[in-house]
Amino acid sequence: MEFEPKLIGFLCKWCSSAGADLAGVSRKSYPPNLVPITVNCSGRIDVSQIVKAFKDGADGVLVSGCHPGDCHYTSGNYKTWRRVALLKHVLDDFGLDPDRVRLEWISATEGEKFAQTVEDFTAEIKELGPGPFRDVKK
Amino acid sequence: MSKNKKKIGAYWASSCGGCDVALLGLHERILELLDFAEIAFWPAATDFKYDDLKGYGNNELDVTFFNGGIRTTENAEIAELLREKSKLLVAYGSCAHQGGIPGLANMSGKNELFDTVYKEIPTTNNPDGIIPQESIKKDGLTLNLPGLQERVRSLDRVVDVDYTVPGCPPPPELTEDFLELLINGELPEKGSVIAGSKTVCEECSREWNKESIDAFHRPQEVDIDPDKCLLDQGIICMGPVTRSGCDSSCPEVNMPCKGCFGPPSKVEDQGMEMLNSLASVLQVGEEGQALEQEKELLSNLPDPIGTFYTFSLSNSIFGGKVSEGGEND
Amino acid sequence: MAFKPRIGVFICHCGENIAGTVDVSNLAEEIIGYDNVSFSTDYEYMCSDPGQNKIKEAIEEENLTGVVVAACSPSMHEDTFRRVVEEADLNRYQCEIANIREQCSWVHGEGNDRPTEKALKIIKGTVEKVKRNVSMEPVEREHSDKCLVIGGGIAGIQAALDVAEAGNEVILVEKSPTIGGHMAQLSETFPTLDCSQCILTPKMVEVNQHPNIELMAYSEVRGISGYVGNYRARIERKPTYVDADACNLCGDCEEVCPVEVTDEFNQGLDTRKAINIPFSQAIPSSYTLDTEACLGLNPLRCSECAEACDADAINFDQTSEYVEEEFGAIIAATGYDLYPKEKMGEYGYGEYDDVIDGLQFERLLSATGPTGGEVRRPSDGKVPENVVFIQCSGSRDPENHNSYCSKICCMYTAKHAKLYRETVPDGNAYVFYIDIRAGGKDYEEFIQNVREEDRVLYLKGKVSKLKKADGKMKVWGLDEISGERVEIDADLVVLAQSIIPSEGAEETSEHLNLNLGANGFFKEAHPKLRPVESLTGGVFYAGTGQGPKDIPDSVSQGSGAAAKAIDLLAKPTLSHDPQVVEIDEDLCSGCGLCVGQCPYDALDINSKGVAEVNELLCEGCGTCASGCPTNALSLRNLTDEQLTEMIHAHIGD
Amino acid sequence: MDLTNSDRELTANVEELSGENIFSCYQCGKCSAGCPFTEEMDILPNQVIKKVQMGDGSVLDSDTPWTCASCLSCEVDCPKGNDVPAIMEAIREISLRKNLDRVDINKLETKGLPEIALVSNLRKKTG
Amino acid sequence: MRDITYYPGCSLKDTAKGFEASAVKVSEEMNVNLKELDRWNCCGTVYSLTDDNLMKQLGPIRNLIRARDEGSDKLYTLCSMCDNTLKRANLLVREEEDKRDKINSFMDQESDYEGSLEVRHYLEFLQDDLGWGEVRDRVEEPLEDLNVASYYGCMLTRPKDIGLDDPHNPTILGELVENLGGTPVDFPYESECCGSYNTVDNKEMVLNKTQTITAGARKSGADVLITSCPLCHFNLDSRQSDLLEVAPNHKPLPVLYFTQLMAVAFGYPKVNKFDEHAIDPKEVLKLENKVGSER
Repeated sequence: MEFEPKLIGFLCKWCSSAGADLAGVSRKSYPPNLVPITVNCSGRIDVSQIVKAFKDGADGVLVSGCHPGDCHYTSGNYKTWRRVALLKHVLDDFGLDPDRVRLEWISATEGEKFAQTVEDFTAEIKELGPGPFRDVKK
Repeated sequence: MSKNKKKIGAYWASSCGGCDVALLGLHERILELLDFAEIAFWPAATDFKYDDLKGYGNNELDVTFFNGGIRTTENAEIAELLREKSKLLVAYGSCAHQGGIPGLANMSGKNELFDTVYKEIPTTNNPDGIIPQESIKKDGLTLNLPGLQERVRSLDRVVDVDYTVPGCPPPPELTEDFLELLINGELPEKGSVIAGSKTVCEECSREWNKESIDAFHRPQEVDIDPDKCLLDQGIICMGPVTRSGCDSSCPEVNMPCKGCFGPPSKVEDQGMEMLNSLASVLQVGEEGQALEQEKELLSNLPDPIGTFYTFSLSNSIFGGKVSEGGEND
Repeated sequence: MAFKPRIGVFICHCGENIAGTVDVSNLAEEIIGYDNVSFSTDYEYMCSDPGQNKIKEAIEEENLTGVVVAACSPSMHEDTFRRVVEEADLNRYQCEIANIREQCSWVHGEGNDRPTEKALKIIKGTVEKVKRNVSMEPVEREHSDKCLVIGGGIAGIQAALDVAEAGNEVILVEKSPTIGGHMAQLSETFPTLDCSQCILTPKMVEVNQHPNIELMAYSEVRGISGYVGNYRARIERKPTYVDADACNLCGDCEEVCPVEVTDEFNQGLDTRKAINIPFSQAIPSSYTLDTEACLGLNPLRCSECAEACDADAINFDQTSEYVEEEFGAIIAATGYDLYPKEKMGEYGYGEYDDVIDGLQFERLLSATGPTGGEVRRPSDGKVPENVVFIQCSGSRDPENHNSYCSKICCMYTAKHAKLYRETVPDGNAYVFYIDIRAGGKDYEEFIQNVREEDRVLYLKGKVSKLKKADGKMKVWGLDEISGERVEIDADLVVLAQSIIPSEGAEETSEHLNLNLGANGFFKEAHPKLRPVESLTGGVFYAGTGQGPKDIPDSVSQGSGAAAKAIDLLAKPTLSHDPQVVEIDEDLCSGCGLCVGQCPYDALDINSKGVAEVNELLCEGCGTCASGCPTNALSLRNLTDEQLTEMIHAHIGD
Repeated sequence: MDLTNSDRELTANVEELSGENIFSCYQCGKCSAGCPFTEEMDILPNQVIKKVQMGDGSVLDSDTPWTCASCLSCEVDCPKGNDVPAIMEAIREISLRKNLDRVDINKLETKGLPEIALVSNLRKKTG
Repeated sequence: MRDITYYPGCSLKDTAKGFEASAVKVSEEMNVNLKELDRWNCCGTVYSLTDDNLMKQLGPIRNLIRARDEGSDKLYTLCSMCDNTLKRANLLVREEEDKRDKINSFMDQESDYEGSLEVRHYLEFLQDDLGWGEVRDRVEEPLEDLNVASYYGCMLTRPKDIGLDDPHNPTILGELVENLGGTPVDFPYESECCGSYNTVDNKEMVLNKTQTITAGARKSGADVLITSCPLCHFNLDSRQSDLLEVAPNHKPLPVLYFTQLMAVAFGYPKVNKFDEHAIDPKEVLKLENKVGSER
């Protein structure tokens, strides 16, 4: 059976989740691998949660927020930006491919971009294969 | 020996031995201790053999101070034995608590370690590439050596632990506190860490001025302002994610906290939490145009895992190096 | 855990919108076996009346403690369903929406199980969340009914009058000795050519007489603490050394005063005495002794004014008074200044007397100005025959000056040229422009009239330089349309200098932690949808401090800010979304890392050495909660545990 | 060009001859945009007007007024209702009244040309 | 028979004889008599635009006075140029009192004129006074399968206050074509100037325009092009033969006066004097074999 990645998507409520809704309204089809979790702000995401998701068996994690300058809370997305940057640096050292974490800015008007992002990300993770903790029962 | 006296054990697994010295750091108070306790097992200080230990009944030892992580099969075996023989098993010191510095070896596999230690180190002369074996038969005799396990584990990942006295090594005051609680029958609930409940920052007298961090420096590179928070000065101090109880002894003498007391109760992964908090207050250049400069900044952070996980790698969420598609526990 | 959640899951078909792709009845069956789910059902349209009733009935009959509605996006019906659960006596926050339409059924093809599998995961995650939700009520707090208006230009005047008229007390703080701002300096106003002072002074008088307005002129805000509804401001009332009630404006003091200094009101085109009144209709109508110009008060070097004053109004012993007041709302109307012409190297660095700025020309045109309304050039008083107006001076020049358009210069330059041509019919007026931006009502018509009837020669292009030669001022420019480089011997050059925020903008932003944009103007909460609000609750913007604008726009924004303030002050208590951050004091070590992360200044380390959140300021983004190194901070109803369990449910098997 | 000493009389003359307010042109360029003969012109019709506004005498040397066929495209297009062909005619007239005829009937090849062409040409291009 | 007072202008007696002949013939068919104005002089060809010289308006106005004196209240023209000049002069008299007074005081031989006359183009006559039905009823040889481009030029529709149709989107010629059974084709140069009198001293410029206009009409599918202006006709027809000398690949397009097309449809092609055309339209109009059948 073909490997189907398990992906978690953290979407900020104001931009990216609204963008995902727009993808829905415009019926932009994309693979169902990514399961979304809507949070108030991408700044709500702690890198430990991303690491835990991998430990739980996720193959990839998408974090998506408002474009720089557009954060509903002024600067939450900048915090996310730096957290993810540092996380990727350390993930590399840990031996986990940093490409398994993707940070995207998707606005409420970018339904197409949301769909495209999920499609690309799913394909990319398919290429990378299962994550290090996949199928290991806790 | 009085029948009322408590039987105390101590053991040194995979560690430097400093913890045993720390027990001795009780100094004259150790004599007071002997008024109501007797040493029933302490290979480093007194002449006990494993058979002596095996000879004890279950739970015969009142309390055992176990220092060091579980690196070898022997460590694991003794840990299980001590668990059986002890009413209370105390993870004593950073290595038993979190794997400690030996736990950093989890960034390499067992074979990699052997190769490094026995073959690649320049001062090693081993032309035949001989690597220690767990079992050798020679002249009809079998010689067994403890086997090296794939990873270092903290004590609580191997056996049930009753209490933890943290630190590298634990300050004598904490050991005293524990003994006092033990003697007075006032021990807290099982699983407690005998130290503060908050973090080093609570005890630290330095002042964080609520600004952000724009550069990393190593302590030797800068003139440290003794009143200002070390993080404020760009020195990575693990204080915010490290359990209190040491009286902020390192930061008080211009050394950043390295995190030996482990994380506070609600923190699962000390290193990740620090990385996250640090990133949250990073301010490089203009808001939003930071990534390139962050890379430059990270070049001043040559060994992030060594920095953020000095003591806690073994106990972290990943526990060590992960291998894509490989077997990780 | 003694409390055992009982969650009901309600799955909406949304006609075929969901049911066409997702096996809804299967979902209802599958989810019933899941932890804590004690009821599940599916229905054609959950948002319909019968659908809503199903939820209410189930809450009552099954004693549900939480509800998950698996349906469309929460942006559609979250509020609907939360009202439904409220009607069944469940707290509104015990209802969550699992979005299985926009983010599932609509985007995944039918004919396989995967959309159903994904929907199940989304629902499970939502169950994990809702079973850990706490019940919340909006945060309520008392507030002050007073409004502070900072700045007494036309925007501040309008705002103060509107707020006062609604019945709220207002303190209007103005830095200079009189209110009126720049509008008081203008000659006539475009496009109607009303006399500026004629339309302004009645409003100034109204401010002075309004029972709800306390005017503090010659005063400055020195500090503000607090938060929306409960600001506390410290205001310095500087000494004028003249008792305003006693002063009868006879002017004797001014006459005898031996010191003459540059007159700011006339933009330096004239002088004034050390004791002076800016202009005759100034409000408050009283003299002010300028101590910087005065020969000296301590020790007293000259007391001619006091001796000349029959009313005994002069009191050299006055000192600054400090007033502290509580305010519910604050309106920042700090106004503008002109970009200094001294920065314009190409136009002579402000060293040529006959190169003046727009406000100076206003004073030359004004009947109350230094020339009594006759256009005479500063250097020799000659009536200029050739006047060159240069638009965009310091504006739209990102390389050397300001990148932005100052918005009003096209109009006031046209007005200047017109008024000049009317006073000097034989004179020639030349206007250099890059574009003409006349976007206001009747503005374009005004410009066309100036070109057509006043025969002002508009030249498209910037002036490259001006230099004195043979006692004349030569202006070199371009007319892009004819393609001709042109030279003009100008008798007077008027620079339409860029508008910049006054110093007050930065001072006020420091007091209130307001954001300033790249150009130093106040930054709005949202540039389009919340243009008069700041990101700091209860602080509103009026006038040019927020960006270049003309009088009608300033007045509109003054009224807009006033309406926002009135709206806030009219509420009996202030209520706030309860989804805020809370702090576990047992975990917080007071490291302070959270404080700087909050964009709303809602966090501080209190006297107990632990973080404290001001729930009225917290907007609930949760950035601090994830940035807290000890996890002492958590965002209500989106805790670490909730996230972890949601992830767990989503990864599933 | 020297604007201070520009040919203000030119501006006045053109206004008088054309009956148009030269300053009412706000240089939108629509006249030039619709002119079918700009390719044959040295400067654009709107530039002609601009130069008249500026009192730029060089406009009298331009071909443009002579190339203009009074086709009135600009006249129906002008958003300000300016009679651009009249302005062109005014400029032609200024030259013609100085006896500067544009065409010389004696040198024209008139053979085969219809009357209508000849008469109108001479009416526009000779004084 | 209905009499209408008709001003021919010079071209119709010279280079555009076919225009007049066809107009006379088709009018006759519709029971209309083109009663030529008794004494007429040149209309002035181009309308004078100078504000200060009223001399140039005397020519056209004198024609108007004569028509009035003959007892007409309407004066009809065929030539667009005459139509334009007469209409504008008439408007000047009507609307500008000062100038009217000056003109009247100058022409002391004639009685004062105040613009009472109405100048109308023959197309307006067809459309409004007669009605298209009257035209349609006389069609004997419907112009089936003939694609006709209508060329309005400048003078019919500009300036706005005298134009007989929308200057940006005129339709009157197209309607005529439809009523003759032909197919009007849209083409982008319907109102683009042909170069007019510049044909005298700047032939090059006119050739360029001629090519643009005729090739443009061809490209839009036209078989023939119709006009009502003798100067346009000269530039588009005669100059097309000049054009062929410099641009041999140019595909010639016959250019007709609109009344000539009417005559063809009415079954009287011969009155058209097509022999005087530079580009022979007979083949396109399928007239070559029909010569004998001409009524």
